[in-house]
Amino acid sequence: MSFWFSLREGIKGLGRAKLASLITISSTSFALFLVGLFINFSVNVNYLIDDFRSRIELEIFLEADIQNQAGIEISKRIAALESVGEVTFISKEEAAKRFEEEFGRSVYDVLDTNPLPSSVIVKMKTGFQTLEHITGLANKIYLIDGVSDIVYQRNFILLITRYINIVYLIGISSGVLLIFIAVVLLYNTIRLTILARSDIIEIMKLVGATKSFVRRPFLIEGFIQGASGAVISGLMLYGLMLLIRKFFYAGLIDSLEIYGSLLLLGTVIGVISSKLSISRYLQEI
Amino acid sequence: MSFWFSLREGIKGLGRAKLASLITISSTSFALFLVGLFINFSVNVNYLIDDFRSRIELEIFLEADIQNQAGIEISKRIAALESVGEVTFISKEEAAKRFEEEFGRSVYDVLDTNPLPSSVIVKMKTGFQTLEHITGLANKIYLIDGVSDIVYQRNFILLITRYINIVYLIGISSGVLLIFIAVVLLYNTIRLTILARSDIIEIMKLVGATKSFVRRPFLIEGFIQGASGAVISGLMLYGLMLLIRKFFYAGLIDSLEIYGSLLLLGTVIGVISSKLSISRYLQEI
Amino acid sequence: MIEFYNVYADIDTKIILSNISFRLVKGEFAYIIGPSGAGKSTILRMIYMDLYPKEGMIIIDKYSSAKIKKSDIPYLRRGLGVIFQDFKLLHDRNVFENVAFAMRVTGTKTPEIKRRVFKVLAEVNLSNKRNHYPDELSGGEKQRVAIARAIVNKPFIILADEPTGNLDRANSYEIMEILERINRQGTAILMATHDEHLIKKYPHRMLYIKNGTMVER
Amino acid sequence: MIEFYNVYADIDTKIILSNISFRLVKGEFAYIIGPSGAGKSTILRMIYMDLYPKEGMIIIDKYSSAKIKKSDIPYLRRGLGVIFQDFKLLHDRNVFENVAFAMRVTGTKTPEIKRRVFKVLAEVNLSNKRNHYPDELSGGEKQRVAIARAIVNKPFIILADEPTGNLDRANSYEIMEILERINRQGTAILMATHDEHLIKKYPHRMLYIKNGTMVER
Ligand SMILES: Nc1ncnc2c1ncn2[C@@H]1O[C@H](COP(=O)(O)OP(=O)(O)OP(=O)(O)O)[C@@H](O)[C@H]1O
Ligand SMILES: Nc1ncnc2c1ncn2[C@@H]1O[C@H](COP(=O)(O)OP(=O)(O)OP(=O)(O)O)[C@@H](O)[C@H]1O
Ligand SMILES: [Mg+2]
Ligand SMILES: [Mg+2]
Repeated sequence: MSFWFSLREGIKGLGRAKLASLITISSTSFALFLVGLFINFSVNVNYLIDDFRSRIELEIFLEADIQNQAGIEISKRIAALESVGEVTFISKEEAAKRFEEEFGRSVYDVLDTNPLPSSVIVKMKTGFQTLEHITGLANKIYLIDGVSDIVYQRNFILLITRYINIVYLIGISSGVLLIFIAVVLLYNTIRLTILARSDIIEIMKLVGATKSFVRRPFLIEGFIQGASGAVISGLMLYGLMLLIRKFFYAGLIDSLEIYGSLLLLGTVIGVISSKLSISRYLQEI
Repeated sequence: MSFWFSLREGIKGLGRAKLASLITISSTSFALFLVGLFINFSVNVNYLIDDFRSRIELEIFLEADIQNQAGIEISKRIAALESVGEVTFISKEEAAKRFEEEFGRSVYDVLDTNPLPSSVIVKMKTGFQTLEHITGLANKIYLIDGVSDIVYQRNFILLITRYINIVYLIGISSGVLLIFIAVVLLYNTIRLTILARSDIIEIMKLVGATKSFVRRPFLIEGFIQGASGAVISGLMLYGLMLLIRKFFYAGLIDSLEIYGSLLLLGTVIGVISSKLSISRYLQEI
Repeated sequence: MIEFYNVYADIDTKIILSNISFRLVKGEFAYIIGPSGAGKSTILRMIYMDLYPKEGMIIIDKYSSAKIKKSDIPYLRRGLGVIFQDFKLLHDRNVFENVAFAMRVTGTKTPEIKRRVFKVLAEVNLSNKRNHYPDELSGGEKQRVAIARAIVNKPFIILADEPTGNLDRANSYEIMEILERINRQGTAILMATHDEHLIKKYPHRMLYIKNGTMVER
Repeated sequence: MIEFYNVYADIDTKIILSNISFRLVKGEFAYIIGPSGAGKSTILRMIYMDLYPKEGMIIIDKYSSAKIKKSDIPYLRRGLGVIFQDFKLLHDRNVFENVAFAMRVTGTKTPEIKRRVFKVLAEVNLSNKRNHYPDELSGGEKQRVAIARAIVNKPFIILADEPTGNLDRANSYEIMEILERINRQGTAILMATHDEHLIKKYPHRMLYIKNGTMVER
């Protein structure tokens, strides 16, 4: 009962139940394609969210009498604090420019001197973009001499933090659900193909085949079906990615890991489903 | 060859191929559950996007010497324009308040009079929240006496318009793809169950059964399998919606239409798949 | 009623029967005999038009192999009672339903079906097995179900392929008596068999097939 | 070598065989006869342990029905050559592979398998059908494949359930000659049959089953 015999039998088995094998492979490809698409989508959304998050910032207004030199000193002290990422100093002159952009008039239209304070814009370090860290940091910055006020989009941050969690929750649970459903559908499919061959299994046993002798070619068949389904799904996914990148969104990312997971998932489902399905017919006397 | 006989046969057929029927029904429920979940998700995202869109607004700054009374007049003229929704007048006093909120200092700290202009905030009517309509409206408003400047978040609107299109595109194509894949998987499943019974079909023909006599019970079986799968998927979906509404997001919407579509989809797939699958065995002599 | 005119049959390019001609008239009883693999079942298959002749023509009742439409084949078959060599029972239905099925296809009403099915099951000694499934029957019992199904519709001809192959002497005689009785009532019978003993005990016309051709004996 | 001690058999609570006792010694040839549905196949099923006795004990070779482990059953079966009444051919493999399968399970090397399979196919007159699938065979040809598979492994006993039911006289004699020859070489044979003619021509011990019990004749 060599491995090579089982392998040959497994491959031949695909030919013997040609239609059923093709059906199984096509179901596997489509189901895994869906899973792959989802994983890919999640990876990209994740990437976008990270991008979004990196835009979270604090605006620290300095006392009106702080001159640029002192302001830069302060911004250096801020930069030295834990959890602080990029720090930008906005001088009084830059503040004036921003005013004009925002309100459509120059401050110098009404005044001779610039009443706007200078400020420091702080981005959080990656991984510290939560409301907690931001509040903590703000409290520390308040203690610095020369800081008059700290403004950050509390609501925006709250919103993003909450939405990120929802998005993650939705993503992970849909992912788990989708994979679960794909597994159930493929298991069902393979079970049906083996159910249709239960008479053959019965005869094999009557002729003196041991359980493992009967089982092994089916496992190999399941393996091949799962793997070919996965490869086809991978090709479909890759093709779709190319198209999307070309025509819609060049920034789309995908990775070898996604294709690897599909292959792993496909073969595992194929083998396990075959094993479980065939065991039902090997149990009896 | 009465309808009732076929109906009885169809129902009995489920019992005769019990395991296969259960497998088919379970596959149908899971596949349709996925589809239902997706539809539901889309409906909710759609709802959120509409909410987002309704926040698009133009800020119209008036000449600095326009007093509140004249400003209100102008805002009334604006309100009369086509494609304009809600209109809010911001007096000079309110503008001062906003300045303080935004810059952390009062305008009265440095000046005795308020240099900020009054303004009018305009929301677009539903259905007119596109960049085109907004630009068109802005051009008309510019012609009104007393208007000095119009500010709107051109980039934000561009972004939202483009993203909405992408979200719609992703949504619709994933939906079509998902439904297509569900259909393929269920068709495959039903084909396998009928493939396993091709010998029975062959014998029926040899005993003098006409094609339609053979076919009809299978169609009814397909109908029942599809419908029961759909009902189960509907129950699962409804249960999940209840849970989500209770624990995560009370604003979740769902509608009878979603459940109706699932039922329709399930029965159509069941019947059509059975019909197509069985036809293969009815073709030969 | 059954007429073969210079019929040739092949399967996958292999010629199985050459130049077969014979007639079977209404109410006749004939045996087809010949060695294993000679083509006896093939002749029967052509009669129920599961296989078309490669050349020549076959006329069954009012249908001709040259002109019959596929949609007419079920109606042709309803006039025949076929006992298949491998029984061809519906393995997902019990004995009663297997026999009844041949009547259901003709749209017979249920009470009439019940009456007839019970009657023929009694004739083949299977009344007590009517709720069994084919898997739960012995070889001979399956064969008797196949016989019951073939005769239940009172066909104008019975095609019996080795109908006693799995039956003991006593059962074989009973089946032959049933066939003889049906035959006396006007039903034609064409029976493929190896059982020379039966042929001797119930002598009828014999069509002998060997090397792809047919001779009368 | 085969010993039945007060064996009772039932299927689904229905008693089929009561208090059966008999021995078959090495190299013996015996017929099991009895009417259709008597339980002949059931006895054979108990020998290849597809069915356990409800009461009593069966000893086959070195295995006892009371103590055998499920995992030993394949090894028991490899010592038996079973000709099933319904052939039980693997419909997705051709004739060669069907016969070879019985040798593959024992791990025989391919050249040896080829040699043996060609030899037994020649013995049953099927050399020219070795690439056919079971669907492409006549009833008698299927039966001969089943016979070939049963004898290919040179089992210590052959269980033959109606091995000539689908065969014409000439083929039946050939099969009987094969079985006789194998038997003379020391293989025991237990054969269920209805063919009284064969029994007369090849007389051996007879085990007669009726109404669930067995008598020697
Ligand atoms: N599908 C097929 N493909 C190839 N050859 C076939 C096919 N079907 C039948 N044959 C061959 O045709 C020949 C005639 O078969 P048929 O079943 O008519 O024989 P038969 O006279 O009924 O034999 P038996 O008494 O053994 O039943 C056989 O040799 C068989 O191998
Ligand atoms: N799974 C089952 N369920 C119920 N009854 C069964 C089952 N299997 C067999 N039987 C019954 O057991 C009895 C003996 O069957 P068996 O196959 O041993 O008969 P046999 O002597 O081989 O008959 P034959 O000569 O017709 O082949 C039959 O009456 C049959 O109906
Ligand atoms: Mg035949
Ligand atoms: Mg038997």
